[in-house]
Amino acid sequence: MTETTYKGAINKAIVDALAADDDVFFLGEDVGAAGGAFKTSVGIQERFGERRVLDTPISEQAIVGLAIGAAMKGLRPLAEIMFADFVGVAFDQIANQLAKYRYMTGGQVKLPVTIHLASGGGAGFGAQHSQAAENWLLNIPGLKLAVPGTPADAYGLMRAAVEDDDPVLFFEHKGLFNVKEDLPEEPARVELGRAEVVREGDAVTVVATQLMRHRALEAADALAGKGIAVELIDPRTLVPFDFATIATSVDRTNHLVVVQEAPAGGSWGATLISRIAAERFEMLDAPPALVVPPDTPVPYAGALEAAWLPDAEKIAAAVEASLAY
Amino acid sequence: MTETTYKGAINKAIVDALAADDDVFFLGEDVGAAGGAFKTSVGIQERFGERRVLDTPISEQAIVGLAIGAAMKGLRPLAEIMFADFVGVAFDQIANQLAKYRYMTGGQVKLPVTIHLASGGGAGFGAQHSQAAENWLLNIPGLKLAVPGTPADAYGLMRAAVEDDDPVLFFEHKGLFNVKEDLPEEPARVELGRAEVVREGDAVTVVATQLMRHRALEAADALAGKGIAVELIDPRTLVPFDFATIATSVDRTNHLVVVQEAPAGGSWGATLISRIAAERFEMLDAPPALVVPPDTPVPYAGALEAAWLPDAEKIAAAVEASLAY
Amino acid sequence: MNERTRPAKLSAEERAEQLELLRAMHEIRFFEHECGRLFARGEVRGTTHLCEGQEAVSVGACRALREGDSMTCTYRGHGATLAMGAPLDESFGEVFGRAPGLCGGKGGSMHLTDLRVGALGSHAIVGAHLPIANGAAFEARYRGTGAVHACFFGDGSTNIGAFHESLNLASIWKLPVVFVCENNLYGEYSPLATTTPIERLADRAAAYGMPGERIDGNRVLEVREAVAAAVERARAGEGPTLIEAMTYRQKGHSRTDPAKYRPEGELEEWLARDPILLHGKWLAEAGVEQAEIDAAEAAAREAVGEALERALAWPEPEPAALLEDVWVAS
Amino acid sequence: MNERTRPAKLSAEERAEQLELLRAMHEIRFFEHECGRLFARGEVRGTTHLCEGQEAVSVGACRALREGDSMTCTYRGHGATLAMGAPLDESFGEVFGRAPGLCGGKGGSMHLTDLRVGALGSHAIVGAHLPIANGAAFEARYRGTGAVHACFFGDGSTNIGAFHESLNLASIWKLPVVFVCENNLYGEYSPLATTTPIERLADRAAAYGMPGERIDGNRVLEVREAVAAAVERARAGEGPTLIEAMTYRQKGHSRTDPAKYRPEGELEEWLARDPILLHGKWLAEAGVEQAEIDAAEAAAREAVGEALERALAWPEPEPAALLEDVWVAS
Ligand SMILES: Cc1ncc(C[n+]2csc(CCOP(=O)(O)OP(=O)(O)O)c2C)c(N)n1
Ligand SMILES: Cc1ncc(C[n+]2csc(CCOP(=O)(O)OP(=O)(O)O)c2C)c(N)n1
Ligand SMILES: [Mg+2]
Ligand SMILES: [Mg+2]
Repeated sequence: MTETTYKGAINKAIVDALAADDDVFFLGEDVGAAGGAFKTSVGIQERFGERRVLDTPISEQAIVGLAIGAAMKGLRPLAEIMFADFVGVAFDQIANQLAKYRYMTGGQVKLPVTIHLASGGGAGFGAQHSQAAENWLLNIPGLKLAVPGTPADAYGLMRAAVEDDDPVLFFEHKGLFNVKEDLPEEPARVELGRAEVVREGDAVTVVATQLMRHRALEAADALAGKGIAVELIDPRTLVPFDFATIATSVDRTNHLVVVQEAPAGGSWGATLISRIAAERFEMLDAPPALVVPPDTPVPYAGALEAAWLPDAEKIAAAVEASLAY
Repeated sequence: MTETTYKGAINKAIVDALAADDDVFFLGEDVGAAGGAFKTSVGIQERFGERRVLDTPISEQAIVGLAIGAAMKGLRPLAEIMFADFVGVAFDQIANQLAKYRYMTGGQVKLPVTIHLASGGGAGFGAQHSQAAENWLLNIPGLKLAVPGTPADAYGLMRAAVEDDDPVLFFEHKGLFNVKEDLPEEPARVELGRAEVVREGDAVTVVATQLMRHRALEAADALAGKGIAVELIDPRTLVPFDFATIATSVDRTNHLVVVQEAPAGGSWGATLISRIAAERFEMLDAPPALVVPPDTPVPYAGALEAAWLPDAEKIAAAVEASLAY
Repeated sequence: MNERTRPAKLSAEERAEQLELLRAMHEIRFFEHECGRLFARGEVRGTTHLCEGQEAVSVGACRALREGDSMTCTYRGHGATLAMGAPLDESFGEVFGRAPGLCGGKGGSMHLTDLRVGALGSHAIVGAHLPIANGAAFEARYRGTGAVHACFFGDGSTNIGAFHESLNLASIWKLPVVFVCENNLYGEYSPLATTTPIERLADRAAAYGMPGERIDGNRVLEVREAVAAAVERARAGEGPTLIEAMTYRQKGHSRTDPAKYRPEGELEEWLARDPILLHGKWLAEAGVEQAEIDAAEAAAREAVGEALERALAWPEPEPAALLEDVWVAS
Repeated sequence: MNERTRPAKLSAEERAEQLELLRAMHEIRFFEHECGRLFARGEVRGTTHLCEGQEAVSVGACRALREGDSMTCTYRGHGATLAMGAPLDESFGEVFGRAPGLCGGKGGSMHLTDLRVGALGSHAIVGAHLPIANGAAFEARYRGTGAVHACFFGDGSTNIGAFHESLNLASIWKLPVVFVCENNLYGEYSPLATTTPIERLADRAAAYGMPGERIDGNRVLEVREAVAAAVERARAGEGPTLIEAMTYRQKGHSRTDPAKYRPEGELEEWLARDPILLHGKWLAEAGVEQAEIDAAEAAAREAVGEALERALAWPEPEPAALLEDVWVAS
């Protein structure tokens, strides 16, 4: 076992993916010589060379499109879009080409494309560099969305993403880069579509990903002190979504609190709650709760951004409100 | 009163908006000399000239950006993006610039930009020209979203959108262009954020927009024959969203069926249901139902596209299932 | 007409080859006539964009490719897809939304795709396939297959961001791709001069340090020669080329466009330079008998007729197909 | 150095004007030194991108504008925003996220905006402000105000789609906008030659039928003259110009970048051509006394120091501010 950061786990996953299969190549802005804007790819071009690790111009449409075309011809591209917010400039390629191409051609092509992007707030990057942009892609059938919250999941989901025959967008949270965990020499793949029960409990089901998973865990610790046993579930991928694990938990706890760092409208949390409401109506003893930031862009000032993001206190309060209902 | 099509109502609204205020100008691909790809702007450049009605190159980023810059300087741009699916190529401008600019500058600017786009399926345009793309924009605070379902609403919402000081995306449904209605010489504005109770009833609340509103009405007719009184509500704008009207209705009917032509993930319907579940938990006698297409791109073949889109039968079945619960 | 494409005494083999080019153009022309006719009859859904008048670009460029090469094109893609060798019946089947259609009926007229012949797809978002074309070319270089990719697009498409990003990347990475711009003078209803501040689109190549050449797109041999030279360059690892093929869209933009915006006489001028007409004349001047020329046309007409009959008899997709082909693995 | 910018005997007025340019560059330099220092102290959140070494472009270009003109720039926008006249204290306030900051603390270092002085915004998505710049210019033409807009962006930004769409539209509509490309040799950590197949970015103007000019971006007078000429052209209704100002980013891309990728000696060469140094020499050659030159520097230092003190004393925004400024009307 080696203590590994989230950032290091991503690096290792990319290295191992490249080592495992010559059909995998890796491209993006400054991923090569510079080792990545977030240093997630340090040393990778040195090891695999410029044939397989390519620095691109600032041209996100060209990056994603190249990945699509190469995948159609049988390669397994891994592309980096630096900040997740920049999916905006490649949105057509992702939404209208990557997601639909297989369907539109009646299954003639497969598109084993992985795109990894740094998402999330809390670090003072302002409105255009802090978004949980995975929520922009939920209404686009054809994309798988991975949202790892730990080093093990970052490694395991990245490997699974690159080996998956369908397009996967892999969002890494900027606030977690330095989170550490002991990992074995060959960490396991994490199946896309399998949630993790982070902590067992029978009082209330809390669902959260990435930074919010860690804050929910903090909340769960605090609540444990009060004798409230939270069951914390991290879905780990938003598409495919492991509804069964959450539903089973809700069947037991009869309480659901979903926490996310994006506003409610069109979010994965709202989607989950609407489905629980439809399919587990009788199992709920209290209204399902969604803990979210307000309907505003991400503010820059420290005090405002801290108020914008849900914190452990707000999460704990929502849990207590649910139980007090 | 004059019998007016949905298409004609849009045309009239654009004409009246241009006539009312010299700060309004209108730009887009082929909106001028050719009168629009959908003929919604026939005759408008002839009347207002090339200063105010401008044909652009095929450059959606440039179109939306120009509208933003002009609005910052005090104009009220009305831009057309031909098919709503093409928001993909201008997504950064819409999501990261238009929606956030006011907030990011601490309120220094206002952005009275209206963008109108043709959305929706059912007409055999295939996967890249048939989407209800309004669902891609729900998680982006700062955008108002109008989804008119009738000629009167098309007119009234377009006028309100252009006169509103905030960005509004106005989605016109391609399947409704020839829907007719008698309109007065000076049709009323429709306030953004005010739902219409299309049909009153006390058995179940059905919420639907655009093409689905019409199909829901069909379903309501059929159900009326069976003695089931549907209350049909059209929110007309997704942001701002008239939650109160729907909640009040659900308080009375205790049943909610939401119908939309987009898959469930990250949709407005899921968002509504999650909020009703949270805020009207006790009022529901049955699980809230979401009637949606399957999680696939829009298929081309007639039989498949017909199966993809919810129809009156499916809507009626969902209503009956809710009541039978 | 340049030196290489002037008619001369043809060997039997050459004659067959030249007649085959004519036949291929006729095939596209007849195919599209049927699409137009059946659109009016309601067999074609949504819309369809005919390339009538532009067949020499499709045929000339695609016949400069070899097996293993590939091609992407636009919603106006019947010509290029057929020129790559997609079967007529399955192409019709796709346009009509039938189960045995190229894409199982899920794509439609705007999305004809046939991987078997290297037709990687017809794209309906302007410019969106240029980045994808780079990807296909990248694979060839990555694996050292020697394959080349040809990417078709219109004049109006040269104003969209994806065009710029793609040509830049292709050039800096010296990808084996040939960008074939079909300058048919209009983007939808807009004449080029109203949307584009320069007249020669081939000149845009200079912004990418790439050769750019303007050619007569209505002369199938000129197209084939120019594309062949670019393909050779690409295969040799020297990178991409931008070719601007001057041609004309004889029909409206799509089936609902009567094209009233054309200046008087313009259509007539271009009809007089119809690519099928021009190549027919060339053949005659090269001494090919009229009977052979007519036979090429008849063969195309017959093949199209038979394919149409087959395709019209095909069933629509089964309902179960709706949920298939989203994922490979799930 | 061209004819017009060679030092000559200066009138008192001219001397004051030239010293003011020097002072303005110093002001930016001192402002950014503080940003760097306070970033290390944690007062600046996230990241900050310094334009150290590029001050002549900011000052030279913005001083070629007149009241009513406007400007957009990038995340590396301290220089241009200050050069337009944004108050030092409110600019610091914004960088530190304080309530009286230019944007009430909601924007931050990457988004300095001051509408009062025509600084329409610093944008953090590469290329995203070029279309917006066109809009500001469009308004001027639409209302006939005679105003011109200057748009700053980097060399790396010339490879993104929005650049292409914007220059094309600006040219075909002859919008009164001046595109100022600050070629500082790098986009983040990538030298231009690794991402761009041509060496002179000014040459890209030809693809848009627009004049393009490469200038020495480290000579404030050369910048001012070139931009003034482009502004005049724009005001006269003759359309946009692309100016490529050669300059150098003396610091790393952002505060976390030690810039180890630079070839040896490169930084030193450019430090010897530092824009403040060059203009100081120019002044000396033009007969301006060293004391006056030093006084300009001292004035800038003092102004920055005072502004900093004020800004550091300002409070963070009230919690209520979180929900404000999303909508005008709701
Ligand atoms: C991004 C985008 N914008 C607009 C359209 C609508 N549209 C379809 S074809 C077309 C004109 C394209 O012109 P050109 O590139 O010259 O090709 P042609 O149709 O002449 O073959 C337009 C504007 C689109 N499909 N995609
Ligand atoms: C669309 C987009 N892609 C990538 C980035 C990340 N990024 C920020 S600055 C930068 C380099 C820009 O280089 P250049 O245009 O030369 O400007 P400079 O930083 O040198 O001033 C990159 C890639 C971004 N902000 N936006
Ligand atoms: Mg064209
Ligand atoms: Mg640079």
